[in-house]
Amino acid sequence: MTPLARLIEAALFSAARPLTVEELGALDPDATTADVRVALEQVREHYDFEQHGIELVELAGGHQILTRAVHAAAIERAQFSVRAPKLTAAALETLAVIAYRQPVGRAEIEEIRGVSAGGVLRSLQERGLIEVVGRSEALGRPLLYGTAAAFLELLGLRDLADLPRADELTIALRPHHPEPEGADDAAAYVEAES
Amino acid sequence: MTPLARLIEAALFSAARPLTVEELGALDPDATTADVRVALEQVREHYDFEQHGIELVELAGGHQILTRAVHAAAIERAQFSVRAPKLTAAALETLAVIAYRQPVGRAEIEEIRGVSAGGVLRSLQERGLIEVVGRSEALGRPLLYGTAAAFLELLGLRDLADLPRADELTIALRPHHPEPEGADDAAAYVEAES
Amino acid sequence: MVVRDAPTTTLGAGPGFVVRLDAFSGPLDLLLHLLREEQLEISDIPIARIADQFLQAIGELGLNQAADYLDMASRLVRLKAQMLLPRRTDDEGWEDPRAELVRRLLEYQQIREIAIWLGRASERRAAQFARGYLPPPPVLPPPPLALDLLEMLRAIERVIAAIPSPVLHRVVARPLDVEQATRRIEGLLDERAEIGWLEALGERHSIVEVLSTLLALLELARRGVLRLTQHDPFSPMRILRDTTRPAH
Repeated sequence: MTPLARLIEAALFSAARPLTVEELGALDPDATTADVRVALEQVREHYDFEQHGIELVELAGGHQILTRAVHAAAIERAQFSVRAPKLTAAALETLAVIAYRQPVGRAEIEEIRGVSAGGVLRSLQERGLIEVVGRSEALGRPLLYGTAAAFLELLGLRDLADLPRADELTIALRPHHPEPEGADDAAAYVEAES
Repeated sequence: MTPLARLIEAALFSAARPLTVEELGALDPDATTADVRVALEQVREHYDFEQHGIELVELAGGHQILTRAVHAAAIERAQFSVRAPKLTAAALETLAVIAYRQPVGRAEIEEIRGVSAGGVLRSLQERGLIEVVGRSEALGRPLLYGTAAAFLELLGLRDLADLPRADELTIALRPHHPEPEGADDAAAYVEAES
Repeated sequence: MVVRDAPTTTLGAGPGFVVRLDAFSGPLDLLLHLLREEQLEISDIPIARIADQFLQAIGELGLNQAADYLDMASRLVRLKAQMLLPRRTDDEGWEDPRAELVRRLLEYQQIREIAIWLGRASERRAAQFARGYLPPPPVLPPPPLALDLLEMLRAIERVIAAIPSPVLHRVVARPLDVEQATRRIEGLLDERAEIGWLEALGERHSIVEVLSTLLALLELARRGVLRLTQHDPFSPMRILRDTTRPAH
């Protein structure tokens, strides 16, 4: 490994969170952004080529060293580490609405999910998965929510663009304020309910 | 690396403390103590031979992967582990009063916030967010505070006019009505001026 | 959990019918489940049948305490009535009363699909561990302060709200604002399980405010969102979050 790659490896180890290329650049005043990228690539390739038990992953806008998924079961069995608890359906659905509709207010989330959202919004906020990103101009100036940094970290995504695109979903994403759907189809089913 | 060495590397990486040879044996029921020792040696030699930024050290009766000491200074300088501190709610509210009412005295700040403001004012002053801008003409001639340059810098505002006007906030700001300033402090300063 | 054991039992199967109460994440989820069980198209819901099954299901699932489910139940019953209204077969201006429900179901189904995707992504990520050992942070001079404009603005609003404003007294007779009082009470109950009458009343105690709050409390109590209690006769009223509501 080159000296810069060694330094970057050490820094990624000691931070234990994703570090951006800019942050890593602060390690060496002489290193350009391009130098940092080359060094990161060297570390990544080394881990892969030499078949390390760890790998360099790109997530949440930065780079982080993580253990390979294949070792998770053995590590958990030996009780050295435990997996993060799964998110509840309510939390996942709320995150889904916020991720695709942000900035979005509580009323819209509740309208889409059909249930009140106060508790789940609070706990997502406490876990740093969502944050208040502004206020709506609507009456009462309700708070608007968006996803926060920990959201990408928890899901292992590089950025929001990693989320499935609308056309990749089996049910196509619909416009933000959809027209009442199915009005045209209705005539075909006039007899359905009698 | 051998499969056992990979697994041991992942386990050592994910554990929060040094792991003993016996503990590491729990990772693979088929591995003997001797196998674990051989794998540990392989990991150690690999880190040394390939000039990694990390090393496998033996301490507290166990084994742990640590960053090499030579990188410590650069990593400390980059301050990855420290997040920027945030102001408390009390400090933010005091700052808010000063931003909108400046120049303003301690008594008025305390009247609005309903709590004593001495400590908060001192720490805001130490951080360079507020400064003494004069003295009131009121009895006791109390100090008047205003925001300092660092306040605008931190908020990314060009000047105070960039702060939202009162009527843009949810509740209209009361028109400034100069009350006898420092009435509470008065007793202490009876002799001060005449 | 999104990936969960789908309740496969047929509703109305009689005694011995057991379903986890948390099996459904809301009334739309339950509705989708019923449609799937009956292999029905979302775009053509036989409202009368589904409304009956929904009512039966929330009874059997013990969900009839939950306001969200009752709200949906009343919508379905209303839809059922609308569908029964006579109309001419050549009526071109006729709008299907089910359109809004269909739209919401499709939208919710899509959110469910995304939620499942997110759940899988988080499980993949959870199988990879970050470094467990965190070296003690170095002792260094504190880094520059982080000051956030939004935080600052919220502090400003808190301060302004605390200032007794004479401007408010000039406001001419306002109609009762039960909606705002409802939102305020619900917001308070989201944070704490129990609040006092004075807290529910908010900052300003005008006649209008008192009446609005009182009406909001009675309405919320009727809907089962909260319970009103007094420890002793004439003692201050306590407002309790109805704990029989399901957690979300």
